[in-house]
Amino acid sequence: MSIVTVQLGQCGNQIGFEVFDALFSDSHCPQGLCSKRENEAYQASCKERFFSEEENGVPIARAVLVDMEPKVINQTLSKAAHSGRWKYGQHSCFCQKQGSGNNWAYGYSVHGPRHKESIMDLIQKEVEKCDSLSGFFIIMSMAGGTGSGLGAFVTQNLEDQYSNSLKMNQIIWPYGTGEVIVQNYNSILTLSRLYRSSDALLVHENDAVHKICAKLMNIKQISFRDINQVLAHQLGSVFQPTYSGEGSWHYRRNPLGDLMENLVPHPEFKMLGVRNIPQMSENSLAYSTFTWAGLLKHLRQMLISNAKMEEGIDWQIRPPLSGLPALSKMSTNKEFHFNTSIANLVILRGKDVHNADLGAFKDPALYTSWLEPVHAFNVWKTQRAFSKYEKSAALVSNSQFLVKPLDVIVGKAWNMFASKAYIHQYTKYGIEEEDFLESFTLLEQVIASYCNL
Amino acid sequence: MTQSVVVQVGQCGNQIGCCFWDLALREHAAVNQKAIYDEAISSFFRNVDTRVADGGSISRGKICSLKARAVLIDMEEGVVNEILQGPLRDVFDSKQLITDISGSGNNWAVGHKVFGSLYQEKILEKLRKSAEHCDCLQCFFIIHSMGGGTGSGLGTFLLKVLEDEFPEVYRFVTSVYPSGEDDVITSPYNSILAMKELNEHADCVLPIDNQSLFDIISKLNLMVNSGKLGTAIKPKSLVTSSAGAFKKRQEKPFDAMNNIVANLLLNLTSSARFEGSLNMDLNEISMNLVPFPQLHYLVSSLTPLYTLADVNIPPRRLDQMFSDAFSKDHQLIQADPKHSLYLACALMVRGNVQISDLRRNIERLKPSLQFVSWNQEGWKTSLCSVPPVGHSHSLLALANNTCVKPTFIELKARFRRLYKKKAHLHHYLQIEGMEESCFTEAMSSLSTLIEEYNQLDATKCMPTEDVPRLSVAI
Amino acid sequence: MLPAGCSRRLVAELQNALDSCAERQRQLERSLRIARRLLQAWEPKETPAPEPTPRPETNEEAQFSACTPSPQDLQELELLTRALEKAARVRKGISKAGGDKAPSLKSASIAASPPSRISAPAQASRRAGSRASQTKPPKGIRQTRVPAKNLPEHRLLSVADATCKRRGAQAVKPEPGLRDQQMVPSAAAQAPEAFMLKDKGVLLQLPVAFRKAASQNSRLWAQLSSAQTSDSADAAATAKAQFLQKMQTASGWPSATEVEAEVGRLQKACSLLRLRMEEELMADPEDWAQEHRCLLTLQGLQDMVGQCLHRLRELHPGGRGRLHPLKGAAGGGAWLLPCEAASPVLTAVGEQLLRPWPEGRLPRASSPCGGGADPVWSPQLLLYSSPQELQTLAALRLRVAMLDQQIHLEKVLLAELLPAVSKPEALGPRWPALCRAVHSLLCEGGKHFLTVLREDAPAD
Amino acid sequence: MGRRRRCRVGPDEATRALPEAIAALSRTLPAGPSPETFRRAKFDCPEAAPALWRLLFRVLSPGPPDGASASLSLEAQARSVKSALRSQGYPSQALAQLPDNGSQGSRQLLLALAWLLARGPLLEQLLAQSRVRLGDEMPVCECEALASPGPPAPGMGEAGHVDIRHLQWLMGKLRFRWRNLMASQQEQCALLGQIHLYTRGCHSDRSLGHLSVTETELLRDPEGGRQLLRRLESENARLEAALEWRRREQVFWQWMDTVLGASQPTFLPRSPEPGARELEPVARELQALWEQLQEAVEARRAAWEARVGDRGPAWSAARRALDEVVGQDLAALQRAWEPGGGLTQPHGPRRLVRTEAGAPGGPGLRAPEVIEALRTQEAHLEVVLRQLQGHCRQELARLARALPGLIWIPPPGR
Repeated sequence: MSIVTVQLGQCGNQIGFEVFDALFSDSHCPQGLCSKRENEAYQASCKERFFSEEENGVPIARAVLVDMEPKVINQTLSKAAHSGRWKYGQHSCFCQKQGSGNNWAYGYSVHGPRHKESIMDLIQKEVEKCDSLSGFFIIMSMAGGTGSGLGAFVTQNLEDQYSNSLKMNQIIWPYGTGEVIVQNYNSILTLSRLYRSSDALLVHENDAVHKICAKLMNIKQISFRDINQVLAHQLGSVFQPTYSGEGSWHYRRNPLGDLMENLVPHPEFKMLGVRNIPQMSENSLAYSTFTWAGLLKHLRQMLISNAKMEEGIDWQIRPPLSGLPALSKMSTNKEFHFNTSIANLVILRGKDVHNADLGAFKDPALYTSWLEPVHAFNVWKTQRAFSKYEKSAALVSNSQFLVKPLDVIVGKAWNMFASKAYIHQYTKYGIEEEDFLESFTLLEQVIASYCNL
Repeated sequence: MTQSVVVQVGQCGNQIGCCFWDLALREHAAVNQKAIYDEAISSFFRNVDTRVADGGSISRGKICSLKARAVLIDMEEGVVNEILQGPLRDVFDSKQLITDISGSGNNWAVGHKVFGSLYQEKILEKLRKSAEHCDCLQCFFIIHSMGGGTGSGLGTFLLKVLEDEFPEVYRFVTSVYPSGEDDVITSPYNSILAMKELNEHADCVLPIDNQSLFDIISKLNLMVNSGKLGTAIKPKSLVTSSAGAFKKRQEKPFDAMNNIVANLLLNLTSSARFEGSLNMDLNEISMNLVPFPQLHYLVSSLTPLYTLADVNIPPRRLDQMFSDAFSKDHQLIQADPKHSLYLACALMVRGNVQISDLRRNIERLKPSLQFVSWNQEGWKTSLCSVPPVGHSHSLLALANNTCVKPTFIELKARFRRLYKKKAHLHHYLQIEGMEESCFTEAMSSLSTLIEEYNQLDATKCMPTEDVPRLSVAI
Repeated sequence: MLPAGCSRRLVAELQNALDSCAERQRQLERSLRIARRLLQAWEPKETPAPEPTPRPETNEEAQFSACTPSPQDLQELELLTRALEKAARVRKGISKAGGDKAPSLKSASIAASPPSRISAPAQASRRAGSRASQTKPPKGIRQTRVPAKNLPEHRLLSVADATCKRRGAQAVKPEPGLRDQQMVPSAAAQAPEAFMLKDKGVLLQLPVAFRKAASQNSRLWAQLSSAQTSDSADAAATAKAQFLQKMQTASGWPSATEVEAEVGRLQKACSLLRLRMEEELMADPEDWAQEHRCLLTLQGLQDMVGQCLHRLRELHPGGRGRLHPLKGAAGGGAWLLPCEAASPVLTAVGEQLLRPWPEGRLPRASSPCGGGADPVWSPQLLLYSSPQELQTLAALRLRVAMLDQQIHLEKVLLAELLPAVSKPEALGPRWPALCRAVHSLLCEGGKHFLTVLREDAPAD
Repeated sequence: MGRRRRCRVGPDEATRALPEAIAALSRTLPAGPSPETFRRAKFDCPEAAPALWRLLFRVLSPGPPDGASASLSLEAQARSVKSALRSQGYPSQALAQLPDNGSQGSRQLLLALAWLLARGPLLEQLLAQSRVRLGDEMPVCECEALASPGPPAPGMGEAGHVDIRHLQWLMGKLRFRWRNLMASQQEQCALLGQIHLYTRGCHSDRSLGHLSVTETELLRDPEGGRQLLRRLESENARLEAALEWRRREQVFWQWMDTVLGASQPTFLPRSPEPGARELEPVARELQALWEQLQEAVEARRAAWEARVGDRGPAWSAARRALDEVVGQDLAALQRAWEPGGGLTQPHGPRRLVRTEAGAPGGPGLRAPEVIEALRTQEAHLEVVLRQLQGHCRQELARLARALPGLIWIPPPGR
């Protein structure tokens, strides 16, 4: 089954490119550490998902590029074309001359309705190229105007038009500071709309990825490209093919559907975070060996201590004693900053994957009281190594990971809202104070619900 | 891509404009080696087919003949004529000019009321024409001075005209404020009257202060001459110098100062024109930096103002660039942002600088800066990969900061002194449509603005207190 | 936390629904795998379609060795080829003589076509020994078939039929030894190279033995279904009815299950009827027609309630008239509806209602056609003209099924959850959360949720 | 053919006919025991019992036999048979009292089998259930669909109390399953369309024209094809046996009368009245409703008659129209609780055949007709669902009003 990606805005387009490039190079990676035949099946599965083939044999990304100003799209198209390995479809992009100016309202209420038809047509053309459509990736930042505003608008239209297809928004969570001043407004407006129209929000925090670049990848002068590559790697580690089940050698047909069914069935809990291990520069990789036990031990601690990477994990944090009544469990959480999960998905790739012991992830103490580990935990596997890692693990988690950042954003936006700063920029394009209030209300509820697991 | 039109009004406006076009040509020539008319150039220049009588625009291909997207207005011919006879004559044509011979006599009312009504139609026609040449006109840059008659009077008249005619198009105003020892006696009147118009009809105002420019130049010269900057500095590589200009022209006393302002405009638009990993369109400036409609005065600073000999600067140099941008000495008006309250701040970086450099410096500088309680993280950033000509990198900082307030208070005080004596008032009141109420209204408009800054400043000493949030019943 | 009984029921219901969905999905996956494999390249050998395997290295080896045809294979191939050639000669003769009665024969093309379709296997067998130097035999087929493109499909059909008839008549009797070959279609197994269904699909042909069995099968089904319908008036039916009656006499009826199901239905009816009544009573008629309509509806509702009562009485062990006395229903007289009150509306509806239990049918045990129960399955056709049409049809079918399921769940949830939240005081601080969840489940289909704020929050 | 050969079974032939009839029955049934077993069962011989328990287990277990259920112990099978019969309303108590070890009760089992046979087309159902599916089938109704969940499985939810969020979780999961199902199904339709197109003209049956997936697959995989053929042949044999049985079954029933006669005394009157307790509240509720309606109707009718009186012929036409509208309306309402109510469309699985868009109609149903019917159905169900949700909304709003100090903010509509 195929996934159609919609890349929106500068951030969405830059990341989209890196994602396709990462997917392509991984699936054509010669050192897949598996047989030729298996590699072919892996490639075919990846291709069906993310690429369609044109006559001359160059794969075409199943993607639609949307931006309201042309610079980034032109750059992205030519980068892909120059790679010579894959490219974007000839008529798969839409751009205008003037961006949304970091104004969510402009993206949502002006650009959106004005270009709805053209954008939806492009998407439909892409959908028609799929024998079987699983759903959509919508890559967007929530800080700016086009990604966030138009992204929310497009997601809503996808929900109307393709209500049976799955929609996963790849949300780029802005740096805590220093990208866009109105990012908190734009973010709450985006998140609250997406909570209505999207099925899952896979959140990528710029701050976290930035730290990974600095600490794990050892990059001195970090560029957006570095950040986007780490992010693409994380996405790839989740959505590259895995076996469809324990003991099966078929590749999973509908990873998006399976993931969502396992992680985001509850309407109030739609925010997902992703963690990877190991992540390191190529130089260090040559000198490292890994065991599944070691990787999984770290990954589990990253989960429960809410660490964004394997370095600097707080090993003091332990799951609360199970069997305690929910109330006291909650209070212990607060005290030790234990990160309670709703549901987790672990993806293992590489050698001897069938020997990996995942018992530690099935501890009921890790999860909210109302879900058993059997409902809350899932694992996907493949022997095929990912990228240059002989063994690697990824964790997609619906947990309290994002409560803190969300709370911060809502808090900052609320402060600004109370002073009525910048509101005039939004009312100019039809987003009124009530819309803000509506967003605040919904997100406060989400925060409360996540806190009260 | 979008286009901008520069409207230069009065002597000062035209002089700065002249520098701007010179530098803009220089910059695009350096970036665009193949002489292909591309989108970046199109934002400020039309490509005109000179073989056609009417001069039809060419949208792509080889550069044929570039025409500035500009309207030149002056009520004295001098400066404009000079430009038309100078090296830049080819980028303008007579259809873009509006001149008179009488001048405004340093009287805002003459510029605004008399010439305003006299030239309204003509101005509109030129503006419409220039707009027609654009396929997506985003912004008008108005360059004028506040002290004189034409620049302040007709310049601000223009704002209202633009607002009515092109409500969707942004109006960015570069206003040169008179310094204390200004030779124009009526400049306080003119400035106050112009301020009201700026308050009401501009989207963003970049106030520039001649005195500050002058101080910067003097300091730089001193440093260079004393060798204090060491061998790291290329000789004759200050941005204030016109060395290596597209076309040679004679250095004028104000050229160095005007060059700084011209550079400001170039850097302001660079991220919209050239590619980079974090773009910043012009509409993002007002979106991010203007929290309340009236508070649209942005204090700017430009660093570095000299070129390093070695392009591969060590990070310390890079960090110095950021530090400088916040120092009192580098502001383009006399203001001290570090000791005032920030409402918002934008850092527009050009050249070989990455997001990690930007973040490191924000983290480093943040503790020394004070931001308003509801905008503690009021940073907007952009990264443009094309550096200015002759530099490896540069930074333009734009601050919405209460530090503009002293300039306004000073202006108000000077106005008061003059107005108390009713000095020269009759020159104004004799103009049709001018009444005393115009002065009082302008005065109260300015007072209101100052009061708004005062209120914000008052929060500075208050402990930051979060507003109670909505409480969910779970 | 919900009460245990309620929890159990709801979890079980939901789990049930989930399981039935999962089962459907598994079935679909299975058939999808087959269909996908068919659309991939058909390997010349009987190897299953490529699948990733844990130890593909060894697998590849095995496959390689399997690719070399054994002498026995070659011999069989040769035999078959000869048979086919013979068939072709005969076939030619017939078509020249115009003996074939196929209605869509279009003379010239027929004559050209058969040899070409035979030639492929022939070539194939000749080359079978030297696999290394093989070129692409199917090319020949393709070239000669070019004119066929714009011909009606019937031509291919008739050709195929004719060839097969010959083969059926001469070369192959359904002997066990030959059956294997017979199963092998000419195009598929003989083509020494992989091919796509897309290119060569129209050359496929079902083996004779299979065709015979299949047609016999459908004939038998048809007979069976006609036998059943004709039986209805037959003696056997009477015998059966009598038998049932005898079995029944000694025991009371209906069974507990049936009573339960019917009570469930009546409960449902009751709540729906009440709902409707309240709607109707609240309506504010604007004109006389609406007023009359309202009256009619109320009358109709009353009649329906009457029918329900009637059915309830049927259910009662004591049977007619002996239902325990109800308040204000002295001697059961109140059970009877005033005849004049019955509106014409109900004549149709009522008949169905008044009928007691559908004879011999169990309330929940069998759905009208589940998996093809009764009426007896027989091959009926459903014609579609484009994949889109088929998709629409399938999507609608599923949508209806989902709605059915959703409505069912809605009712179950409603019955269990509304009482659970009806006492805010008893639940205390947990009530808003519970209520929110109930609202989401019952009013938003589980898709959206509302927020409950405390009043003391700054309301600006 | 079967019809032609049909003849009345004369009494003289009866002796020969009975074993033949039983043999036919036995061949028709899945894993049917020998006629001898039946004969022994009449005399309630214990040695016939295990085979009959097994037979009944096969007959009563839904769906095709899988490994797990087939390998169940005799005891488990016996228990399962008893409960299945009970739930189907089998009247005899004697069977229920048989020991679970499956060692006894062959006569009772024979009676139960006969009861099942007499009740409906059991054989046909069994045959249809296990039939070899050659075509690509699609049921044109939703009867076999996801709904109709059976009674809750007894072993479920031993956890006791459940957090409502768990229910929301399950509900959400279900929603995703629906959507995944939809996606797979769309893909299947696309693939079917392709296979049908690529094999056009390949089928010997002209009304079909193209091959089905099963047929194509048997060409691709000759081994599977051979198995399929064998299954088809055995099904044909069973079908023939079923026809045979049809011709001869009357003898069997006559014989069953004698079996029944032999066992008559074992029938017990039915023990405790089922569901009487449950009847009461419903009866009360209905009665109250009836009275309420009675009151409302009388008041309104009186008012109506007083005001309107007779309005002449035009009025009576309008009145008839109104009658009809209301009638339809109420019939729709009734369908909401009647089992299988309102199904006026064709049922059962059908073989899919791809035709040209404008091709002249052969036999068979056309997709657009079915689509039309389904659309109506869909619209109706949507209304029902909306009504239910509206009702809940009202109820909850009523509850919410009762509690001050809280502000309810509904999910924003667009």
